[in-house]
Amino acid sequence: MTLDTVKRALETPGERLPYAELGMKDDEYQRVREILGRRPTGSELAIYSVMWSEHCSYKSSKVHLRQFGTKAPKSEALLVGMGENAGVVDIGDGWAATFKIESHNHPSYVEPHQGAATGVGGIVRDIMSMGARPIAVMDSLRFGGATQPDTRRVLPGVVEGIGGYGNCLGLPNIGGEVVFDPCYIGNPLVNALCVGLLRKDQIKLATAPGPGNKVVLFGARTGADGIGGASVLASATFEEESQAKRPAVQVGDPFMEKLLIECCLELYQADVVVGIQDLGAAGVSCATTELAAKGTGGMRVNLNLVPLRDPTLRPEEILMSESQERMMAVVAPDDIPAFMAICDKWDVPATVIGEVTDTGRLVMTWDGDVIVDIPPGTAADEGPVYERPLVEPAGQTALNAAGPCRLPRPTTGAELRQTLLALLGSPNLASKEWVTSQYDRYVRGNTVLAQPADAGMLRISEVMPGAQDTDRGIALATDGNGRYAKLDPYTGAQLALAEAYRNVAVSGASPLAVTNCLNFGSPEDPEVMWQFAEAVRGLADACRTLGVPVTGGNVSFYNQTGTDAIHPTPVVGVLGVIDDVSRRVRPGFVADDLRVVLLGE
Amino acid sequence: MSAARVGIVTFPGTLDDQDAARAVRLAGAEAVPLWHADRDLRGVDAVFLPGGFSYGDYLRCGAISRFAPLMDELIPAARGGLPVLGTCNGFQILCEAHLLPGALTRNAGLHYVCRDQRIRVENTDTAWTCEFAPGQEIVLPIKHGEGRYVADAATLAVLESEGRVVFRYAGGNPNGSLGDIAGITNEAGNIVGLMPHPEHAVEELTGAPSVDGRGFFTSILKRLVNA
Amino acid sequence: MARVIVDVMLKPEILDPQGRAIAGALPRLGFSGVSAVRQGKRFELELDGPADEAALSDVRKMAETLLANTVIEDFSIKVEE
Amino acid sequence: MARVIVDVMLKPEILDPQGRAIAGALPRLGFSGVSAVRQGKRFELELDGPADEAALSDVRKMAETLLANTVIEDFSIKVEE
Ligand SMILES: Nc1ncnc2c1ncn2[C@@H]1O[C@H](COP(=O)(O)OP(=O)(O)O)[C@@H](O)[C@H]1O
Repeated sequence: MTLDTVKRALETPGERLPYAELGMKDDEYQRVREILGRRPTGSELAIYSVMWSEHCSYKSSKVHLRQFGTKAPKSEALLVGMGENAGVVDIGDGWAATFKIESHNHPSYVEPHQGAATGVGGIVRDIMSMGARPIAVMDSLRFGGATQPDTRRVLPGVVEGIGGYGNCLGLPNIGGEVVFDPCYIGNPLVNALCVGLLRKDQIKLATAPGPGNKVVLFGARTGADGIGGASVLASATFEEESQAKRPAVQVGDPFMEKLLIECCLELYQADVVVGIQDLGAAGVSCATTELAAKGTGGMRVNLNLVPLRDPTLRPEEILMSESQERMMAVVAPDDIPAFMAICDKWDVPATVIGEVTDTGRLVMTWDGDVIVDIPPGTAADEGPVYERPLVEPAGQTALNAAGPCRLPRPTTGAELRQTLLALLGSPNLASKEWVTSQYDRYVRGNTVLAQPADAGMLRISEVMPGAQDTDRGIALATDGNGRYAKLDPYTGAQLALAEAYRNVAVSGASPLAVTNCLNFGSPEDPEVMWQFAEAVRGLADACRTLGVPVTGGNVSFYNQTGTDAIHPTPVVGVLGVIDDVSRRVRPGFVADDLRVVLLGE
Repeated sequence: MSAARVGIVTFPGTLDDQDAARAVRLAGAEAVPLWHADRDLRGVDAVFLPGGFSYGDYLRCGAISRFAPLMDELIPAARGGLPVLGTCNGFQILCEAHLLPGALTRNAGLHYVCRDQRIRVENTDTAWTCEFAPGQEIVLPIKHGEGRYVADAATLAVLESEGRVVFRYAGGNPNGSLGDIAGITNEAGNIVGLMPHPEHAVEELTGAPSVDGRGFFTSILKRLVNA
Repeated sequence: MARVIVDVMLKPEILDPQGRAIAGALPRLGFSGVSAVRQGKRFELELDGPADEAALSDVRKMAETLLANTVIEDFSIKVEE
Repeated sequence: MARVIVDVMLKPEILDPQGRAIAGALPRLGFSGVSAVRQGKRFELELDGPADEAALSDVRKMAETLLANTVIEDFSIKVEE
């Protein structure tokens, strides 16, 4: 196979590249050609195709998500808002919390255990990359009907994957949801949330400033995991092709991730990190372009130096590999020995693969030849933006007209009994202990509330050295209801927020900030796009009313099989703070002779 | 008199070391961190091998940790009478290191299980249980996927006849352990291993809905002071 | 009454964290000379009848649907003499 | 460069819940004719050199001390041709 170098691209301008197979549209490919003033090399195409995929570029959702910023209420607590790996909020006494929820829906359908496990792994690395110690996880799950055969395949694997990965990292699972509905049968939803703690003055950002600084790749070696997955697996329907793509699933190594966590915390402690980025779906492509774009603007990378698990990988594949448990840091040359010593202590492989420059170009070489030479911002920030058409779904009015008043009502005692039994026996109301008992809620001893409480709560005084003097705690809840959102996505999104907000409030904490995971069908379907636009508008309006900013989140499109989309399912996570964690409110009646008061209508 | 010093071992992948240290401190002893790669017990009076997923629980739980440099020091010291407590992964490591007989295998239900579990204290002569009453029932969290205690019939008979079954599950066996065994001791009674987590049951605010775990730490303190 | 063995291994391109951890531990135990370790599963199936073609075709189906996760694993079948 | 296989199985007297669960699931999936299943582990070791006597004696030590827990497991070693 000939190496497609920049030199070769200039010499063979007419060569056709498989951009369509990589999920790139004609006009998008044309734009790449305009940006570069020539055809891209295969490696450059790999970078643009993953960075401009729906998954990484938010090209269909961007115009709507802006409302989270424009309508955001004034909040003194917000330290880092949307656009970074995760939002950071001030929780008082010099401490900050960072949290985010993210989907791993499609991979969890293809391989439930590994898909869900790597979903947890990914969100945990996002939290680590902000400079925080990850301290807890939550999971919001949607499956097909409880009696549908595929649910039997998907659910146990997903729960095992989330438990196996989170338990091994020592992150208590402090809450979540399990919902069954036939609309999710071919498209289960696996949304994982992670929260971390850090000193307010020690926030880390994904940036590569300072020419001469070194670029270090550390963590697992790069293998053929999920090659092509970022653009193909994560953001396109997979129905027919799924068989062929299956070998491309990523496998998680939670032990490596645990070592990475402890290693990163020690690196932060030693103050030897200038900028840091986790390697998510778009791997080395994403980390290099984003770090470079947010720093001095240039970077030089020798791809031959990337440590490989599979020595036959080509540069294009290295750029697209989704191998898990990897991070990229920017380190001052003088700090390299200290950096390497800490990685060595934790048995974490680390390799200098390049350095920061002031050329404004991201340049990569392979066997001495230049194979990538691009302005990094064009891949990281200047992806396509679509104003997709919106149409209210044809049956929307009829759907709303068919209200519950049309259903037969129980009239006799026996019928009431039947109804009650049916409700109690329904999987959505039944105990979720089969799931929650597979999750460690106690590990590290800071869990104040977990199941069956409405919100999870953690004390922070013993999370990290130096926090002993604070009495504060944080509370978190996630909620969502696809049936409400289907009836009225605007109000449905608001109800999801209101529920999570209330769940945090009843624990005794004050809600502070919001994260969200927006699970929808195909954005190319105007009716789905309408649902999406309405849900975002509703959530942004409700956040303004309640005075809590959205600090980050994730959009998952293409949750559909053929033309059947899932119910629009915005899942909302709310983070709150309690001044004195010993004053938390427990669920249930905690003593005799207490009065019961009903608040609200 | 200086406080008793209890070493807390951290392997790569250990999770409950922080909880273990907290429990030791709450009891009034000094928690001394011990690092797996150091051949140094730092002169501690007792050692706590906490739970977690050392080396990811890969191969078999505890199988790789057993070979840590620190274990080269700990194994002879334990044989010589140093009090050692292993909980969960720590228990697995003690079995893999042959400091305790038998082995811990996959839960009979084939799932990881986290729950508050009733446990009966069967032996109050060990270094770690002398503050409990014989037959006392306590509640401690369990959280493991491989906690099913097995041993051959002869070993089980010896354990039973010598009263070396220290803890038994009560109110339901969560993992299929033979004889409902939750924890055992060596002949001398200085080494105790159990699957449940006393270090997660020492505070009102966090952990299990009990503070029954405190008894382990008051026991060892009493033993060390009287020694 | 025959015994059939089904060996299930992760596909070569799939990460094997367990194998890697074992390979990493060997030098610390004083063993050199092993360059890679992969860990898989071995199933021993006792058949009621002989391991004839029909039985083996059944075993193949069991391996595909239950014993191996063919998304990430390969399997091989052999009859034990 | 040789490949050596170490098979590790639970001793016959030790209950194997995984094998039992599989044996129990087979009839539900429509498979009859399997009377028992046992699940064990298979390790593939790539040696730097040939699988000569010295190397195999090393592998035997690895199996005894690390790959198998001889309290509950038996192992067998074979060289792959
Ligand atoms: N997937 C999950 N992961 C973690 N905790 C969960 C999950 N599903 C439910 N829980 C927890 O179990 C408890 C009961 O959940 P649920 O039955 O949904 O109650 P509710 O209807 O009050 O939210 C809650 O504390 C919830 O956080």
